[in-house]
Amino acid sequence: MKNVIVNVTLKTGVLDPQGKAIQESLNSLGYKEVQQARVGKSIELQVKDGPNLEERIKEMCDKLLANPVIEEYSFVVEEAVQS
Amino acid sequence: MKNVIVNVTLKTGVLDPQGKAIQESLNSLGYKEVQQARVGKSIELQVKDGPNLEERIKEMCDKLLANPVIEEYSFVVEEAVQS
Amino acid sequence: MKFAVIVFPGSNCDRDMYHAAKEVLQEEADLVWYQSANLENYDAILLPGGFSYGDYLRSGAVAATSEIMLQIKAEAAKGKPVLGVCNGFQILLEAGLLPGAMQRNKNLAFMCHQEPLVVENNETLFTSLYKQGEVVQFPIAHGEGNYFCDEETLESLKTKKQIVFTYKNNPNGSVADIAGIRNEEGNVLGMMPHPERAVEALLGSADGLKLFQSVVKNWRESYVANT
Amino acid sequence: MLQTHDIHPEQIERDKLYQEMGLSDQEYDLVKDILKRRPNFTETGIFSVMWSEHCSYKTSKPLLKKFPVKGPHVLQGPGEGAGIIDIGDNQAVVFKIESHNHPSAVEPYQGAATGVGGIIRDVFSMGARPIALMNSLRFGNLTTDRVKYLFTEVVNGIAGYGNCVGVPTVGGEVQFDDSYEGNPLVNAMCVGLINHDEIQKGIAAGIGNTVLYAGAPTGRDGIHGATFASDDLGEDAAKDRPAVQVGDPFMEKLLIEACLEVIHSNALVGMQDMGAAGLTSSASEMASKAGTGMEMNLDNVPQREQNMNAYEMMLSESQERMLMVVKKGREQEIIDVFEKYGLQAVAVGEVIEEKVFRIKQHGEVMADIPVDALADEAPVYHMPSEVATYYKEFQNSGTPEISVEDHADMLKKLLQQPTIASKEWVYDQYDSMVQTNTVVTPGSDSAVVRIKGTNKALAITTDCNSRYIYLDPEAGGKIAVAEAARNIVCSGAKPLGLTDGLNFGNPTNPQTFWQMEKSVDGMSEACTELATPVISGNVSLYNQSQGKSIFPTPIVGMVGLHASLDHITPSHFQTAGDAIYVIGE
Ligand SMILES: Nc1ncnc2c1ncn2[C@@H]1O[C@H](COP(=O)(O)OP(=O)(O)O)[C@@H](O)[C@H]1O
Repeated sequence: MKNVIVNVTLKTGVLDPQGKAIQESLNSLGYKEVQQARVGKSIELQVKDGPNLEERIKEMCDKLLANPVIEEYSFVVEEAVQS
Repeated sequence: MKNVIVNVTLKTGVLDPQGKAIQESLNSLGYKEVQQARVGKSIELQVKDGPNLEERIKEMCDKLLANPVIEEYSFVVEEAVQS
Repeated sequence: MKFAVIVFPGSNCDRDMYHAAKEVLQEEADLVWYQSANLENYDAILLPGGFSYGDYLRSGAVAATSEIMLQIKAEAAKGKPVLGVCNGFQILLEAGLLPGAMQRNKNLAFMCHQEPLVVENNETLFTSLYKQGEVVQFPIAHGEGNYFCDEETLESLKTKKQIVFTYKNNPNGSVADIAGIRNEEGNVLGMMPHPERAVEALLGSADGLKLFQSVVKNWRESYVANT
Repeated sequence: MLQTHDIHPEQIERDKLYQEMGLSDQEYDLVKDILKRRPNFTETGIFSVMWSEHCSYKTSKPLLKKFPVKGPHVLQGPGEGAGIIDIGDNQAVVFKIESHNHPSAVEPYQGAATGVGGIIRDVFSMGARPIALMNSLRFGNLTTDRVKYLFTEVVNGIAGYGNCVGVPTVGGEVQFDDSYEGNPLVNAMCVGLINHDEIQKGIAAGIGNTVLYAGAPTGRDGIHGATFASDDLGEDAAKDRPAVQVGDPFMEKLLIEACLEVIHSNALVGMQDMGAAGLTSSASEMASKAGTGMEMNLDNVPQREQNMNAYEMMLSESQERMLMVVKKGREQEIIDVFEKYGLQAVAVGEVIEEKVFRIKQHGEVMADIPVDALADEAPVYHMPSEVATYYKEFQNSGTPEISVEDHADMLKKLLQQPTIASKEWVYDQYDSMVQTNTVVTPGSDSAVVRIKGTNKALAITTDCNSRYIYLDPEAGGKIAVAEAARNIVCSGAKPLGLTDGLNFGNPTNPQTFWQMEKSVDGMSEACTELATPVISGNVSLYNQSQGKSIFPTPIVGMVGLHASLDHITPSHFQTAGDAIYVIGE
C-alpha cells in the first residue's frame, strides 16, 4: 500500500480570493509579516501498489484532481504506514 | 523572506464527505486501486523573517488557519526563492 | 420539441427546469437519470443547476467525468442545442465543452438574488427573441460563479461573439462581467444565472421565457426547413 | 471519557459511572428495577440517552400537555417526526422546528449544517417532500471576535447545507443580545408537502419483518451528543466531544430522493430518521409505537471506523442515516431503489413479538431492555417553580417615563441596531428560490411559497421577541404567537397551526422553570384563542454559560394557507403615492 499526497495549487497569475482573504485576516490579527497567502488542496490517497503507479496517479490528476485551466499539481508517493 | 507551507487536515475519525466522493469517482473512472481519499488544505504563506517565526506561525494556525475542533495542522518553513 | 433534463446525483434544479419546459413552455420534456440515458431521441439537452456530487473537489468536476458526457458531446457535435445553467455551466466548463473555469465568488460567499443582465449577442439560437443590448432580470444563486479565462481565450470569445450575457453590476468578479458564453459553433450555451427561475411573473421575473422560446422557435424553423 | 465496554455492571454502580453519562441515582435505581438486574455499560448508555431531556422531555412533558394540539385539520399532532395539517385537495403540509444550539456553540458551521440536515430528515421521513426551510438565530452582541465567528459560520453552515440539498431557505430571524453570548441559539424549521395517502409513520409493525439501515455508515460521531445537548455548556465543551458530527448534504439529497421513491412501495412498513441518540432512539421508538420488539445485529451495521463497540454504535450520532421496517421477503425492492442513488441499504435486524430491544454484536447479547421502559416509562419530573425575583421587582416599580429628544436621531440609532437592521447579509447567502415556488422571498414578515398545480400557497414565519418574554413570560408568550399570526395574516393567508422551539436555561432552577411554565401558558392561551394548534415542537434546555442563562426564547414557527394566489401581499411599500394606513391601537 502506498500513500500518495497530491498537492493542487492555483497557477501563478490566477487570482486567489480565498488566499487574499486569509492574508488580510492574518494582517488584521496583527501578523503584519504575512505578505501573501495562497490556498491549495492536498489530497491524500491510499493506493494499492501496482505497475505504473506514478503514471496512473498522473492520469488521475489530469482527468479529475486538478483543473488544468487554473491549477497545477505535484505529488509524492510514500510507503503507507500500517495502522 | 520565508515560505511557509501549512498543511491542514481533518482529524482521524472526522467524516470527510469530499474525500469519499473523490475516492468513489476515481474508482468509477477505473482507478480501483484507490482505497481511500482524504482532502486537506495547504496554505502557502510568504512571511517576512523575524523573531519567533515558528511560534507566530503556530499561533496563526491555532487562531485562524485551522479549526482545532475538527482539524489538525503541520507546517514547514523554507527559504523563499526570490522571484 | 422534446427536451432532456439531465439529472445527476445532487442536481437540484432539475425539476425546476422540467417545470419550465413542460408546464410553462408546454413542450415535451423528460427528466433523464444520468445512468439510463439515451439522448438520441431528444431535440435539446438541458443541464440543470444544483450540486452534482456535492460539488466536492470542484463544482461540476465529478459529473464532467461521467459517461453520459460522451453522449452529450456527441449530440452537441450534431448541432443539438445544449444549455447548461449554473452547475450545468460548471459541468460544461469542466468537461471542456466551453472554455474557461469557475472560481469562488470574489467575496467568498454564496449569493442569491435577482441580477440585471445585458444581452450581448442576440444572434444566437438561445437569444434571438431578445433585443441586442436588452437588460433582463434573472436570479443568480451560486457560490462559485466567478468566471475565469486567460487573456487569449477572452480575446477569442470576444472576436467570435461567444459572450452571450454579461452582468450589469458584476456581483462575483467574473472576467469581463461574463455571465454566459456559447461555444464557437453556437449550439452550446453555459450561464450562471437561472433562466428557468425567471419564467413566471408571479416569482419575480418572466424574462427567461424568451430564452426557451428562442430555442423552440429556432428548432421549429430549422426542423421545418429540413423536412 | 469512558469508552470501554469491559467495565463491569458492579463497577458502574459502585463508582457511580452512570452519573458521568447523565443518569441520576434515582434514575439508575429505576433502571435496576426495570431490568431486575444491574445494567451493563451499553445498557447504561442507552438509558442515559433515552432518558435525557432531549429524547424524553422529562422536565418539559408536564408543560407540553398544556398546548392545544387538536383541530379539525390536524392529521398528525406532536409525537411523530413532524406534525401534519390538511390543506385540502388530498394535500397536507408537514412541519417542525428543531434546535441545534450546543453543537453550534462548539463547531458553528457543522452544528448549524447538521441542524438543518436533521430537521429535513424529520420531514421527509414522514413521506413529505421538503419545500422550505426557515431559521431562527440568537447570538451575543457583535462586539467580540468569537461572536462574529459564530454568527458568520452558523450562517455559512445553514447555507452550505440547505443550498446543496436544494430546499429553499425562505426566511427566519436573527436577534443579538448579551444573554446569548456564550450560548447561541440555532433553530431550524422545515416545511414539507405531502399527499394524504403517502403519510409514513415511524413504526416497526409486523412480527418477522426486516429492519433496514440506509444511508451513511456509522462512525464515532457526536457520541453522547443527546445528553451533551441537555447539559450546561461548560468551559471545556470543545474537548467534550470525541468527534464532531459532520454533515454531508450530498448524501442527504440522495436520501431524500430515495426515501420519497420507496414510500410508493407497499413493501415499506415504517421509516424513521436517526436523530439524536441515533440507532437507539429510532429503533426503540419504532418498536414502542408498534407494540412490538426489535432485535438488531450490530455486525451488519455499515461502519466507517474500525473496532467500534456496541456502546459507540448505539449512541453514535452520525448524520444522514435512516431506519426502515420492510415486509419480510421484499427487502430487495427497497435495496434496489437505494442502490440506484448509490446508497447502502442493509438488513440489520428483525421485528420480534417479545417487547424487548435486543442488541447483538459478535454473537453476544450486548443489551436486552424492555422497549417501553425506554420510550414510555422514562421518568417525568414536576419541577418546582418560583416567580422570578426580577419579575417581582419590575411589577413593583412604576412605569418609567420615556422621553425622546430627537425622534429622527433616535430612529437612526434604532435602525443601526443589528437586531433591527436589514438581514440581507444573511439571507442573500441562502438559495431562497430553488424549487421555483418562492413568491415572497426573505425580507418580508412572512415568506410565501406557492403550491404547483394548485392556486394555493403557504405563508411561513418564525417569531419570538425574547426580551418581551423575559419581562413577562406569560404576556410575552401570547405576543410571540400573536406576532406570528399577524405576519401570516398580513401576507394574506389564514394561520393553520404552529411548531414551537422552546429554548430555556436550566429547568432545575425554579425561576427558570417558572419562565417556561408561564410562557407556555401564554402561548397556549393565544393558540386556543386563534385556533392555531401546536402540531410539533422541540425543547432545548440548559442554555446557559458560566452560570448565566439565556433570555427565555420559545420560538414560534407558524404556517398559513393562501386560498388563492391573487392576494399575496409582501410587506414592503409598492408604489410611490400609495396611501399608508395604521390599523389597531
Ligand atoms: N436567519 C435568517 N434566515 C433567513 N432570513 C432571515 C433570517 N433572519 C432574518 N431574515 C429575513 O429578514 C427579514 C427581517 O428579519 P428580522 O428583522 O429578524 O425580522 P422581523 O421583521 O420579524 O423583526 C425577514 O423577512 C426575514 O425573513
